[in-house]
Order: sequence, then structure tokens, then C-alpha cells
Amino acid sequence: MNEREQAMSAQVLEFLAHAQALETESGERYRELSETLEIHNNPEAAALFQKLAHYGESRAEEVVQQTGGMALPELPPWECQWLSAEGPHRCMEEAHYLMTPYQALRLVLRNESCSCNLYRRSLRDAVDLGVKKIASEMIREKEKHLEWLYSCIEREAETHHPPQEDLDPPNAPE
Amino acid sequence: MSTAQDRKNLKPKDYKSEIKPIWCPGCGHFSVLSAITKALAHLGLAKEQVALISGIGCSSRIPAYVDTYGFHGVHGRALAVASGLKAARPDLTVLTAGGDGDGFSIGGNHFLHACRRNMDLTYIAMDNEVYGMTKGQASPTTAPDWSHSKLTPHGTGIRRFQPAAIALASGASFIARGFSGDPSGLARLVVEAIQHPGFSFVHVLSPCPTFRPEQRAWKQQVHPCDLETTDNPIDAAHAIQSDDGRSLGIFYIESLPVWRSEKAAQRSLSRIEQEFLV
Amino acid sequence: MSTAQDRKNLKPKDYKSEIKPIWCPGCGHFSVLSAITKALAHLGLAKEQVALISGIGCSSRIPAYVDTYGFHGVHGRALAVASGLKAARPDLTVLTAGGDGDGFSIGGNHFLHACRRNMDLTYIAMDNEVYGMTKGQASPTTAPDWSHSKLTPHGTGIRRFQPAAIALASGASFIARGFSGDPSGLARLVVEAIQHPGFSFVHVLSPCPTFRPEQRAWKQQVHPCDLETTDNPIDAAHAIQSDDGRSLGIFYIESLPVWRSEKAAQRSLSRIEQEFLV
Amino acid sequence: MNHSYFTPHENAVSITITGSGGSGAVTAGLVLLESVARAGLYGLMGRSVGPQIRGGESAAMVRFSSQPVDCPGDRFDLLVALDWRNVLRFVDEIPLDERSLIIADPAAGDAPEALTQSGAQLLTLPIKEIASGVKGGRINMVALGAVGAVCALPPDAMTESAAHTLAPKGDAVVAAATECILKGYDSVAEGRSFAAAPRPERARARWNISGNEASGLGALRGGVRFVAAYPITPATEILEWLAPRLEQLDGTLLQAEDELASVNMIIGASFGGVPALTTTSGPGLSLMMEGLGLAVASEIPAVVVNVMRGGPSTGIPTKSEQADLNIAIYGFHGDAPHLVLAPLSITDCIATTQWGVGLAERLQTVAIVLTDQSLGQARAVIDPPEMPLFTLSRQLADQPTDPYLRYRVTAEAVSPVTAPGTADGIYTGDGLEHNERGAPSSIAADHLAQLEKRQRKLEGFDYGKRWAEIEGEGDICLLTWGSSAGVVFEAANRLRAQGQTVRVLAVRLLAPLRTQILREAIGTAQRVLVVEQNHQAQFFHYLNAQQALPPSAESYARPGPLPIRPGEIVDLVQQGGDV
Amino acid sequence: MNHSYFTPHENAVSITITGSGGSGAVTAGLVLLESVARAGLYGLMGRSVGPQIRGGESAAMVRFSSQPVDCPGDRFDLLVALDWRNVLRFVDEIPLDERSLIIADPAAGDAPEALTQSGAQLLTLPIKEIASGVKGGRINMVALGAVGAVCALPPDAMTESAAHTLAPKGDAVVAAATECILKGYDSVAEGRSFAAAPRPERARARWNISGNEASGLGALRGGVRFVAAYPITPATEILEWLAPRLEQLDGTLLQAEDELASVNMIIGASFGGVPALTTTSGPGLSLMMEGLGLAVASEIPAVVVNVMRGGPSTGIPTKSEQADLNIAIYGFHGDAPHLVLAPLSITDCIATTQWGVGLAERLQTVAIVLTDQSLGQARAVIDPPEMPLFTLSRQLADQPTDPYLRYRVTAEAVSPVTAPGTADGIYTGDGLEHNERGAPSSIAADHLAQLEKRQRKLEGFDYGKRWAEIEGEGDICLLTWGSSAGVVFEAANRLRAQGQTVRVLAVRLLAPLRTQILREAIGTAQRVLVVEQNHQAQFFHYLNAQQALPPSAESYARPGPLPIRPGEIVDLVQQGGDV
Ligand SMILES: Cc1ncc(C[n+]2csc(CCOP(=O)(O)OP(=O)(O)O)c2C)c(N)n1
Ligand SMILES: Cc1ncc(C[n+]2csc(CCOP(=O)(O)OP(=O)(O)O)c2C)c(N)n1
Ligand code: SF4
Ligand code: SF4
Ligand SMILES: [Mg+2]
Ligand SMILES: [Mg+2]
Repeated sequence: MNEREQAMSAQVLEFLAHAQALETESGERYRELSETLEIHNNPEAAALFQKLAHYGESRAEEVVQQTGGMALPELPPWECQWLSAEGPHRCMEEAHYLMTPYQALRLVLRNESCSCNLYRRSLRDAVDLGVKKIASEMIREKEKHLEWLYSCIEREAETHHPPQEDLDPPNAPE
Repeated sequence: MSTAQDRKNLKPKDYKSEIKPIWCPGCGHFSVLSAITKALAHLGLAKEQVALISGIGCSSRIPAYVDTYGFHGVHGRALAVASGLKAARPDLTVLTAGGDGDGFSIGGNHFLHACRRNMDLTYIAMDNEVYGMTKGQASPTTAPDWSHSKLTPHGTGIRRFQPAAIALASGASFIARGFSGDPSGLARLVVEAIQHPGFSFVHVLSPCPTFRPEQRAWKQQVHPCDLETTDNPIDAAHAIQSDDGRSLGIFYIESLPVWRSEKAAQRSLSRIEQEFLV
Repeated sequence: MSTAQDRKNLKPKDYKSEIKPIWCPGCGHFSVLSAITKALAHLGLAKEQVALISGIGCSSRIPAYVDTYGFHGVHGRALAVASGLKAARPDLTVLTAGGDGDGFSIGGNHFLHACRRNMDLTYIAMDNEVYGMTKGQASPTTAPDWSHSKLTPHGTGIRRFQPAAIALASGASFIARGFSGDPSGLARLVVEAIQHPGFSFVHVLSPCPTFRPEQRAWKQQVHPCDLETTDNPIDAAHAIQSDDGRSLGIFYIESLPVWRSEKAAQRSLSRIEQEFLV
Repeated sequence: MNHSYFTPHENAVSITITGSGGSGAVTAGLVLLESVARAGLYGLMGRSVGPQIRGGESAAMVRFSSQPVDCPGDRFDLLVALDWRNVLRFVDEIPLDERSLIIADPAAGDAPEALTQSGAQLLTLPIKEIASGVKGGRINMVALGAVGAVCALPPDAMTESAAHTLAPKGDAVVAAATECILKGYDSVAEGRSFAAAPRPERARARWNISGNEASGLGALRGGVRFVAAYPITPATEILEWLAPRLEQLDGTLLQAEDELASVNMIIGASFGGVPALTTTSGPGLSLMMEGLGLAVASEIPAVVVNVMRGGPSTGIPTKSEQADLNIAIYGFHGDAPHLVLAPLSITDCIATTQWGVGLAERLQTVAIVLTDQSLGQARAVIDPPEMPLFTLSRQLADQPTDPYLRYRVTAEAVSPVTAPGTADGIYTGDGLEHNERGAPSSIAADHLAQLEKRQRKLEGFDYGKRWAEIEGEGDICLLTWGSSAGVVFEAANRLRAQGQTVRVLAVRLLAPLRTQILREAIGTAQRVLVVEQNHQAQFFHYLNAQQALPPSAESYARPGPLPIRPGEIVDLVQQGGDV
Repeated sequence: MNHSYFTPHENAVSITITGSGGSGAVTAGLVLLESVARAGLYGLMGRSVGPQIRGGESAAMVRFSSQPVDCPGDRFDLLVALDWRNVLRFVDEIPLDERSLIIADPAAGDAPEALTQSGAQLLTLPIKEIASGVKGGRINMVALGAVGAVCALPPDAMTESAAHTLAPKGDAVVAAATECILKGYDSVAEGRSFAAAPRPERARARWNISGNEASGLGALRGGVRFVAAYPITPATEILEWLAPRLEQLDGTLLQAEDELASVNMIIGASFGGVPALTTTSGPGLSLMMEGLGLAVASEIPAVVVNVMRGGPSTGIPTKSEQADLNIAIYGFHGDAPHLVLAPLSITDCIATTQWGVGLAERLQTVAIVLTDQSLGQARAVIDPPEMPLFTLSRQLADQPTDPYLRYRVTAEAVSPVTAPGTADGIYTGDGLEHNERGAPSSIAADHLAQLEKRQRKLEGFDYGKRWAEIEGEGDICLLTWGSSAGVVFEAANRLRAQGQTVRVLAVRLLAPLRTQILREAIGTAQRVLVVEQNHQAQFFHYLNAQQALPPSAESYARPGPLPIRPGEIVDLVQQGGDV
């Protein structure tokens, strides 16, 4: 490896570290939502988020595999810009315990498109060819996923009724 | 037992316990939980060396969800429990968390005195400007014209409690504000707060979509605070007094002697008992 | 029953009761008593329309020495009692008085919330920077290096509680500082405080010659505050934060809506009961 | 009393509607309760919820009868499951048997075995399908219609109740609900209704009220015009009900910063001459004890309605228990005589709270009124309660002596008091021991005089018959207090139906205990059984402390969260001495 | 026990020195007490003060004997008045009779009639004149010398004690005091000394200790290394003694902002594995109850030493009363079993506080130790107490199960606990009801299991003989607790001397009450008399609540501020059944 290649691979590693943080965050958030929706007796939305959590987690795994055994740089959470205001955690606040799978999918769609846009930005801004290569692979993968989401949304839209208002009063557990 | 090496490899999710939150989906408290676990992982703290103390409220349920030592006490007394723990066990990293009702209404006095005392503690106030757990009453931070609680049908008509201003006036040495909608930024504040030697106060805007659905708009309202972090209390007072309550960042860091238990030349108990001899 | 004319002729000593203070000779609290009676006489308030509420401490003994309605409650709760009284009886002039321990240590939370609530109350804090009644322990306003209490033999090591700064940060609408060594000046502050519509806080430096003989030097240390009274909280914050704690005068007056009990269209109880009918 | 505690077991039907968040189980229960009222019957509704704030599972439990209903039954006649999710959480709370009926939608899946193994019959209805056939239709209203059919309730009663309850949601919601109810009603085949269900009667004016509302009303009837409090489950609804209504009566409700403030605020208001009250539950009561002691010592009337929940500490906030008796009676430092009262039913929350306020005012002391979650958060259909004929108010010193002796030792030991504003009645109230004038005193004679005065004014007062509810005569004496009374009265009736002679003694005035009359009321009963819902048998021990019980008396104390059921008591009595 | 409660009445001398502010009565008393010790005798010193913070009148009361002294006598043998100002305030507290002697300076004016009408003899001495004859001389030391002469105490003992006590004031003061003492001694004519005064003995090692210091020492012996507290009379001296000494033992004392903070701070420290304690008096205890309930529910060891004073509310802060028994036993919301202990004497404050700490640690619960002003603020000369032979400490889960079950229901119902820092023992302590793992639970079975566990660990523990002090056999059984024990033991001795057979039962472990053993200890006594210092007979009622007393048991309860004197009990018993 010459010097240039080494520098390049540092940038690739940094890109991968960001991607890994992003996908891990998504996966964890989906899992958290899945668990809380389960507790709130919404098995349909819970099942969907569980599936998506798997997806996020395996994406994160795949990212790590691309390093070919090299350690990713330690990235404090706040240095991963992708996790800031526009990151995948946003879906949490939009969640509601009565949300339908359709609503859940729309929320995920927003989130995943946002991830995809972040990869696209890297593709656009990167000078490093390695980064460009990996980013375009990731975009391809993301686009496939988005397509799948679109199709799910279409399917769900047919039978979708927005949730009815909760007529029951809230509880005060403490 | 975990080695230092293991610890370094702990991920945020390793700091989550197996107990699932009862919080409403969409509750800001989830992100505070996530920020805390990120901060602990970043600092690589051994789980057993951390204790998270709380009072009562939705927010105060958090210790059970973090896989460190935890204590879920009574309403309003979290900082007192934490202060006792830290004084007796200075080797531990002691975090305190809870809601605006817990911390600023019933717990207001301990907040004042914890700020003054400057023990090496971190206090994370999860502020949703409402009592979530008891179904939506006004808290000290609620705007005076919020009239959705049956207990104050015309609004409280009372000025809001300003956590940062009170912290400063009480003598806190680290004051910051974060937003649950930005858990990574919040994680950074928590890391800095833990690293700060002395009492660190992190005021977190953490929406309650159930009783304050309009708080979803906080996302649009928050903004970085425009001042540089200062160690001048007069500048900080200026910044905080003129602040809109939605600015994020670290307002104030001061380097102050940290409270510590005084030690004298050691004597044995039987030596002490000699004093009673006539 | 006294007529308005009688009242006009009441002298300060007419507002003193027949009970003799238990205070130590030289105690600053005597002058506070005198300032209060002067203020009442000046305002010509009917004795029976005034209530003076306190907690526990040497200072808190004051209601028995004033010939108005009085209530000597428990430690730290004077402002809560006064708030309930004022809310239920807005026709009365309600004064609250007590010590630094009573008001800022155990009573700190009520102080915060009384400042916010802005009821038309006057609170006179008789600050001697010590617990007189229990024989000389450090209070929140005691300097950190005062080491004469056996409970804190190296000093508390803790920042002083800043009453004026806390009052301002909590939203008080009238903030002043007086000195018992200047009872006439103090009387003026008390008069203005009573006249202020809303919560008025008068911080009084009132030496305890028994446990803090060095406070005799306060006479030399006090000085008028150099700023004009302001209604701008930012200016006031500036003034108070940079203040040495010994400046006298009115720091802050703000014209704010006074708390009042909300009233709705009146209905009879039997009309209300109809709601239960199926 | 305009209300008997008798509820014939055979003539009552118990129904539970369960479902997860958003399914509307609680709303259906509320409409059902009102329907029962419109059908001329009486009813009681409780509910149980999961630990989530929203979206958890919930169960509404309604029992109705042609007689007033003051306790849950032993078993449920009907369970309607809007879905099966997490219904198992309620298994302990919903005893079923082979005479029970389960209504469910096959589309929701199979009923869990934990329920079916009771032998209950299953009636399947296409609830969801029916609901989706109605624009804006909801399964809870369909289920409600089916309940009506099974219980032979008039459809009008249900649709009118739904219209009333749902009116704020708009006409479309009401129309959809009406249609769902009727369709649900029709979906039940004829001949599937309960044979023994209470028959609808000609409708009479009834009230639909919760125990917490009833306590609020009692406060207003007693003259309370100032309330300061801090929210806490399960007491908050008292405040929610009072806040707007106090305004209409020129009164004030103040949300305090904590319980230390609220108790001291009511002391301030009451010192000002305005009858004042606060409400709380166990943890809050603990924080109030110092303030209450001040009220006792300074002789300021003050009332606390303490809605008990599972303890100790934070305990089980949403469940009922009668475990705050000890702190209410004994939780003061020093000798601090005061009043403790406990309503015996939801209806009784009105009169007993009113009485508590009146006594506190009359005797210038503290009254702690002990209700609990099972009364406070339940609703009942009751006869409109009359205003009881007592007038208890503060004795004012309009013409004070000179000097005015605030704490004068009088014949009846109550010292007439002034309120601020009275020209010749100036005094300083004090929690320090004082002489008659109110000046601090540590002289033994003053201390003794004031201790005795504070005790004597309570001991010597004539409380009349209201101190307890006594029913029947016999060898068996069932003693109880507070919310357990309903269960004990029903158990006694069943025992009587079996030929036993039973006396019930349900104590309302717990302190000062009317020991002598109580002993007489127990008389020579062969068997005395003390029933209460806590772990340490607090009432039993208290009665012993007062030497009110014969040595052979037995205790039946059982903690929450499950309610005590009448059958438990019947079984106990039948088992003989082996409690 | 290395210390008998027997104090022969005849062999004890009671002396009071009174004077107004600045006269040095209390200092004279302190020196007198130490002199007594140096003379090889035992002694007890109490004091009484006016309401002023400084400069009020005060009285030092010293009783000494050749046997340990645990209570005041019936009367005073000697009153020394440094002046007559305000001495009347003490009239009730200083019973004199014709056998008493009053020493006074004619220059101070005539003795008030209220004193002389007792028939006491008057011995006039030119105290002031003697003092002014010494450079820097003070009347209190002259008076002290006179006391020594009357009581036949060796002058050396007095001058050495004065030198020791006054050493911090410098040599000149010591020299003047020495001279005054000797001159005062000489001023009493020979033959004026008491015939029956206890004879000085060969000096042995003795301790001079106050009850509050003793409680502090007990805490340290028990292993307490963290204290948080808020000052309050009469408990503050415990903190004053502990603060510097905890530092020397690597411990910490924190002055908290209030009692809510202090109790929660000790919970925090104890959660951290450090044995922790707080101290307070009635008003503070009221504020701590919520926190103590949390400690009970979350099973965190926590100890409160509550130094009782006159109640209710602010009451009489400087005087003693045993009126916080109710709140200590019953003052919790919910069912909250815990420990209540009461030392029986100043000496016993050491062992009982130590035992309380040990039991709280061993049983993971709350221990409330009830001392009072009469013990706490009095000083005694005692035999150096040995360290009692018990080792009670927290059972640590060094090898926690996986998952670690913090609240495991074990055979003895105590669940081994971890402290933060233990790698595999992570848990969350909780005051919400929980399951064995510590997770919140509202399931009936979990609630019952935890309620029973918390009760059983206390009930089932073997407390050994320390639960009470039992002395004598007989038809008369005197039952008492805490500080009243000293009086009762002395009364019993006098009764025995009169030929009665008396058993004394002084209870140290009040909760859980060892009911069965207590009943056995009462046995078949014909007459049972329960003695305590409060108004409502709290202990008597508590014993009845536990069904520990025969129906014929009688109560002798009398409030403060005056101490109960042995003669009162003797008279009562002699009067027969008319208590
Ligand atoms: C002494 C006491 N008083 C009142 C309560 C009832 N209570 C429980 S949580 C709560 C307020 C919670 O509000 P906050 O602290 O803001 O937390 P959130 O639920 O909003 O996160 C109250 C009043 C209690 N548990 N204990
Ligand atoms: C609940 C409670 N805690 C503690 C005390 C003891 N106490 C009485 S007065 C006092 C402090 C008084 O200090 P401050 O208020 O400054 O009044 P000062 O005597 O200095 O005028 C304390 C701690 C008490 N009476 N009640
Ligand atoms: S009620 Fe509000 S604060 Fe509580 S869990 Fe729900 S959203 Fe969060
Ligand atoms: S002790 Fe201090 S505050 Fe109290 S009366 Fe004396 S001088 Fe005043
Ligand atoms: Mg909140
Ligand atoms: Mg002071």
C-alpha cells in the first residue's frame, strides 16, 4: 500500500464509522419502538419495527464487514453529524401507541430516505474514490430498501384507516 | 468481572437493562435514556461504578432502564439521595435524573442546595413542562397561560420557573441545556457534565406528546445559544436572563473547589473513647 | 372598635404587644421589630387588618411581639401559611418574617415558589448568617470559611446562598435589602414593600451578637447600592450578581399582574349538585 | 340513613369489559353504568389498568342490581373481551366460573386457556365485523349493545347514555355509537339473556358519582371554600372536580409546590377564618404530618382527605388498600388528639367528608378522612343524597374577653376563636406550648391544661349515632371500617339468608373511638371478627389498644391489590373459629 | 450487664445550683459532677434553663451516690442560689422540704418565700465577699467549695476538676477558681456537712458522658461512618460530638438543608454500603417519615436517633417527654415493619444505639432509637462500658445469583445485598412494590411475598435477652420503657426495702415487641402498672394493641415538663389499685 492508498483507507474507515453509527442507531431505535409498541398492545406496528430493527442491525454488521478486519475509528456520538438534528432518531417523537403499520412505514420511509440522502451527499462531496465506491454501493442497497418500503406502503394504504381517537382516559400509574 | 478492555468495548445498548420502559411511544424520555447510555459508553465507565438516582415521575423511572446501579426513591428527593451516596462513596460516578415536577416543584429546595454544595454530581432534569405521571398538571416550568389542566383551568397565571437562572443564582458550576430531539448533542452535554469536576446541571427539553402534543414543535424552536460558554457569572446571568428558554448548549462552566468530606488525622475509636475518662 | 381617625393616631409603640422579647440584648431583631411597627404606624393600618406570619427561630418569634394578628408556625413554612391566608383573605395585609435558616434552608422551596407566584405579600428575611435559636450553626448565607460551628469545624466550604439573586431568578417583583442598624431606612423599605402590589422581598441584615459577634462590623460595611432601582431584570441581575451582599436599597421593582384567585360566574351549590343527576 | 347497605347477591350482575389501549373498554363501562341508572337500577363501576400512562390494557368492572351496590361481587357473570392482548394481567381480578359467560369476537383469536378453564361458556360474536359495517363504528359500542341484550337492559337506556357521554365528541360519533349499540344488541340471539338479571324498573332520579367527586361535594357541603393541594394518584380527581366549582362558589383552589406547602396553606386560610381542606394519598400524608401537628397544637381546623393506595412508600399507586390507618391515628409526634373518619361507601363519602369538615370546625382540630382508591376512583349510581341535618361550625368569639384568651379552658374545652379582622380579638396562634392567652409557656400546669383541653374537647363531644353503622343482632359480630363495609354488609346478608344471626358494626368515626358504645354494641357476641384490607391488621390492633374487643376476637386482614369479596367473609364465618 | 440500676435512695445526695445569666451555675454543676467522679462516686447532672438564648436563668441539678445514678431524686438536699433573680421559675422543679438546706449570700437579698416555706434551713455565706477577695474570683466557684464542704467531698477532687474544666481559659482562671473553691470550702463551719452523704471512695476509672455523646459513641461503635442531619434541640449535641470524630475515622458528617434531605442522604449513603444515621427530635422525625418508609420498602438500613422533647408540634423544645412513641411505631403510611428501640439510661444510649445500628444493618430496615431530652442533655458519671459482644452487619451478596435477585425471599427473609462497585450485583432499589428482581410489580402475589418478607425478617430474628431489662420477682410488676426506667428501678428498690416483692420490666426493643416473652415475664403478677412520661399513655395502649397486658393492668402516664420522680411511683403502688 502506498501513502495515498493509506490515506484513502483512513477516509473510507471514517465514512464506514459514520455509516455504522447511523445504521446502529436506526436499528436500536426501531427495536426500542418495537418493544414499546408491544407493551402498548400494538402488535402490528411492533412486528413491523422488529423486522426493521433486524434490517438496521444487519446493515450495521455489513458495514463492519467491509473494513476487512480493520478497526473503525472511535467516533463520539456527537461527531457523527448524521446523528444530529436530521438523524434517524426523529421517528421516535412521531410515534404514537395507536399508530398503524401504514403510519409506521411512512415514518420509516422518511427516516431511511434521510439516511440515503446522507450517503448521496458523501458520494457527491467525497474526493476519495474508495469512499465514492462504497457510498454508491450503500446507496444502491438503500434504494432497494426504499423501494421495498414504498411497495409495503402501497399495500397498506389500501386497507389503511387512520387510528380512532382513544376514548379512554389516560392512567396515572404513580 | 469486566476488565478495562471489555469496558472499552461496551456499546450504548450494553448499558440498557432488560426492563422495557412504560413510557408512551414518542416520549422524549426515550432519547434521554439513549443519550445517557451513549455517554456512558463513550466514557467507557464500568457499569458497576455508576449509580443513577431518581425520584418519582415518568422520567424518574429511568434508573430501571439503565444497566448500572440505580435507585428510584420518592418524589422530589433524588438529589438528596445522590448527595448522600456521593459523599459516602466518592469513588462512584453518580448521576441523578428526573422530571420538572420532581426537581423544581417538590424537589426545589434540594436543587438549590445541591447547586451550592458543588459535589461532583451530574443532574439531568428531563423537562416536559408538565406532570406526566399524574396526568397532565402544570409544573413550575409550564407557561402561565397553559390552561389544559383541570386544576388550573385558566392557566397558572404564575411566572415560569427558570432552571438555568436558578442554577446560576444558586452557584452551580456547570449549566447546560439539551434537547431530547438531538440525542447525540445531548450525549455530548452529558459527557461534559460527567467530566466536569463539581455539580453539573443539564436541563433537557424532553417533550411529553401525550399531555403536551404541541411540544412536537420544539424541534423547530430550539437553537444553539449564541454566546460562548463563559465562566463569568455576570455574563452568564445576562445570557440566561435574556434567553428564550429554547437555546441549547453549555451556558456556564466555572472551576470551583469541589465539595469533599473533610478528613482529619485518623484516630482509632478506642483512642476517641479515652476522652470520656475522668 | 377603632375608627379610621384613631388609627391615624396610632404610634409605633401601639403596634407592640405586651409580650417581652426573649432576644439577647444587642440582637438585630429588635430593630426589625421596631422598623415594622414604624411602618405599620406610618401606613396607619388597622391592627386587626394585619397578620404577621412566621416559622421557627429567634427571628420567627416576632409575631408575638407585634400587636396584630399573628401566627408562629413550624420551621420553614411561614410563606406557605402566609400564601394560604392571603389567597383566602385578600382583604388582609399579610406580612411574613423569619430567619435565614427558616427561609433559605428548610424553607427554600417555598421562597422560590412564593417569588414566582407574586401574591400581594411582604416577606422580611432577618438574616444573621447563622442559626441563632439552635446555638450557632452555619446557615445557607454563612460564609464558607466560618468555622465556629461544631457541625462544620472547617467551615461549610459551600457557596453562600444569595437571597436577592434567587429572588430575582425566581421572578420576585420587588427586591430590597435593609440593615437593622438603620431601622428608619428599614422602615421605609418595609413601607414600600407593603405598598408594592405583589410579592415584595426585604432582605434584612440583622446581626446576632451572641453567635456572630464579628457582625458588629456590619455597621461599617453596609453602603447604599449604587444603582438606581430598575425594572429591567437583566440590569438587576447584573447589579445583584456583582453585589457584595452589603449594599442597601431597593434593587428591583417590576409591575406585574398580581396573583388572584380566579372567579367564575357564581352558581349555587344545589345547582352544582344537579350535574350528578342522570 | 336514606340508603341501605343491603345488596342481594342473587339480584346483582357483574360484568367486565376488557381491552387494550384505544379499544374503549373504560368508555363502554361508563356508558353501561349510566344505562343501568337510566334503567332504574343501581350500579357500581371500578376499573383496573396496566402500568402504562396511555395505551395500556384496561378493564371496566360494572356490577348492577335493583338495590344499591356497595361492593364487587364474588365472581363475574359476564366478561366481554374487546381483544385478548394482555388480558391475562386481569386474571386474578376477574374470577369466572362455569356459570359465567364470555363474549368475544372469533376474529380476535382464541380465548386464553387461563380464562376458559374456568368452565365459562363462550358466546362468539363478529364484533369487529359489525363495527366496520357502521361508518365510524367502534367495537366497544357493539360490545356494549351485546351486554345490554344479555342483561336485558332497554336499548334506549343505552343509546341515551351513549349520546350523553359522547356528546362532546360530536353528532357523528353519537350516531355511530347508537347504531353500533343497536346492532350489537340485535346480534345476540333471543333467549341468551340472563334469567336472573335484575329487571329494569321505572326510572327514578338517580345520581352517577365517583367517590372522589363525592368527597369533593362533601367538602363543599361542609363549607370548605379554600383548597390547596399537590396532585397524587388516586386523589387528584377530587381536585379536578373541585377546581372549577370552588370558583363558582367564590372559593379558591391553589396547586401548591408540594404537600408541605399545601398543608400549611390550608392552615393559613383556616387561620383566616375560611374552612379549608387538602387532599392527598399516603406519601403526601407522610409529608403533611408535621403541619397537621401544628394545626392540632394551635387549634386551627384543618381537613385532609387521604385517598389510600397500596403501601408502604410509593407502593402500588393505582390499587386500593386500607393501610394508612396507623399513620392517620398515630402519626404525630407528641400527644396530638384529633379526628379520623372513614366513609363507608361512595355515597357516604359525601356525608362523612361533610361531617369531618363540620367536626374539625366545631372542635378546632384536624380531621383526617380516610377514603381509598376503591371508593375514590369507582363510580356508583345512587339515590340523590339529602343534606344531613347537622350544623357544625366554628364558634366565633365575636365579643372577645379583654385580654382575649385565645386558648381559654372552657367548660366544653373549645375556646371561641376570632378571625383576623375582629378588632378586639387579636392573638398569635402558636405551635409552641402556650398559656390561655397564647403566650409561649413551658410551665407544667399550662402544658397539662392545654393537653387536657385538646383531648377533652374531642372526648366530651356528643357525636350522636353517626359514629358507626350498626345492622342486625346476633351471636356473630362483624366489625369493620371504611370501604370494607360494603363487602361486610353483603356478606352478613348472605349469612342471614343462610339462617345465621349476624350483627355488623361498621365504624365511621375512628378517632376518638367511641369505645364504650362500641363495647356495648359488640355486646355478648360469641364470635367477633374484624375485617379490613391491610397486612398488619391495623384496625384490629387499634381496637385492642383501646381495649374495645373481647379477648377472643379474631382478625381478618388481607392486603391489596385484590379487593376483598363478600364470599371470603361468608366462608370465613362458616369455617368456624379457624380464621 | 456491667451496670446495675440500683440506686439507694438514702445513699444519694441531690444538689441544685441556680443563678441568672453569667453567674456560672451550669459551670459549677459541671465541675461538681466531675468532682464526684474524682471522689470515686457516681453522679448525674441535668439542667434547666429559661427561654432566653443567652443570659437567662439556669439551674444545674446534680445527684450523686456511691452507686450508679440513673434518675433524679424526689427532693433536693441542697439548693445553692448564686442570686435570687427569677429562681421562682424553677420552683416546680426543685422540691425542697424541712430536711433541705439552702445556701445563699445575704447580700443577694432575702430568699423568696416560695422556697423558704418548704421549711428548708438556710445557711448564709458571704459568697460575693469571698469571691471579691480573690483576684478574678467568681461566686460560682466559692459556692462550689461550700457544696463540697457540706457534702464532704475531698477539696482535691474539686480543684482538680476545676483545673481540668477551666484549663482552656488559662492558668489565671484556674488559679482563681482553685482559691475560690478552697475559700468556699473553708467558709462552711465544721459539722455542717450532711451526715448521710455518700462517702468518697478510692477513685476508679470513670467516664463522664452525656446521653447525646453516648448515642454518638454508640453510632460509631455500631459502625456508622456517614451522618447527615439538620440541627434541632435537644439532638444537636450528638452531631456536635460526632462531627470532628467522624473525620478521624474516615467518615463524614453533612449538615443538610432540612430533614427531608438528611433522611434521604443517609439512604443514599447506606445504599452505597456505608452504615448511616441521622438524628433529630419530634418535628424533624415527622418530616422524615416518608423517607423512612422508602428505606423500609427498598430495604436500605437506616437509623434515626430521635431525642424526644415536649410535644405536640413545636411543643416545649427544652424539656423531656416520651411522647413520640406513637409516631415511631405507627407513623408510616402503608404496612411498614421496622425497629424501634429505646435506651434505658445514659449509659445504655451507647449499647442501644450500637445495637440499633447493628440490627438495622443485619435486617436491612429502619431503626428508630428513642432517647429524650432527660437522657440526651444530662451527663452522668458511669463505669467505663465494655463493647457488647454482638456482631451484626449487613449480609453481602458477594457472589450474586444470575440474575441477581435483590429482593429474594430467603429462609430467614433477609436478602443478601450488593453495594455499588460489585460487578455482578447490579440492581435498582425501589420504593415501588417490586418482585424479587426489583422490577416494579402490582401483582398480588409479589406484593404479599414482599410484605411478608419484610415482616418475617423482623419477627423471626433472635434478639436474645437484650430486648428488655428484667429485675426481681413478685406480685407487683412495673412495666416501663426508655428513660423512665431509671425512676422505676429506683422506686422498685424502695418498695422492696419496704418489704414488697416487685418485678421491673423495662423494655428496650419496642418494635417488634417480643409479645410472647413479655407476657411470660409479666407472668401472674397481681398488679401490673405501666409507667411512662406522656399524656395519652402511648406505651400502655401499644402493649394492649399487642395484647401483651392482662385486662387489669393500670397505666401511669404523666406528661412533661417535670420529671417523674421515684417517690411518685412508690406512692402509687402503695395507694393500691387507685391509679
Ligand atoms: C409525595 C408525593 N407527592 C405526589 C406524588 C404524585 N406524583 C407522582 S409523579 C408526579 C409528578 C411527575 O412530574 P415530573 O416530575 O415532571 O415527571 P414526568 O412524569 O413529567 O416525567 C407527582 C405529582 C408522589 N408520588 N409523591
Ligand atoms: C423541623 C424542624 N427542624 C429543626 C428545628 C430546629 N430549629 C429551630 S430554629 C432553627 C434555626 C433558626 O435559624 P434562623 O431561621 O436563621 O433564625 P435565627 O434564630 O437565626 O433568628 C432550627 C434549625 C425545628 N424547630 N424544626
Ligand atoms: S405521559 Fe408524557 S412524560 Fe409520561 S411517558 Fe407519556 S409522553 Fe412521556
Ligand atoms: S442568639 Fe442571636 S439571633 Fe438569637 S436572640 Fe440572641 S442575638 Fe438574636
Ligand atoms: Mg414533567
Ligand atoms: Mg439566622
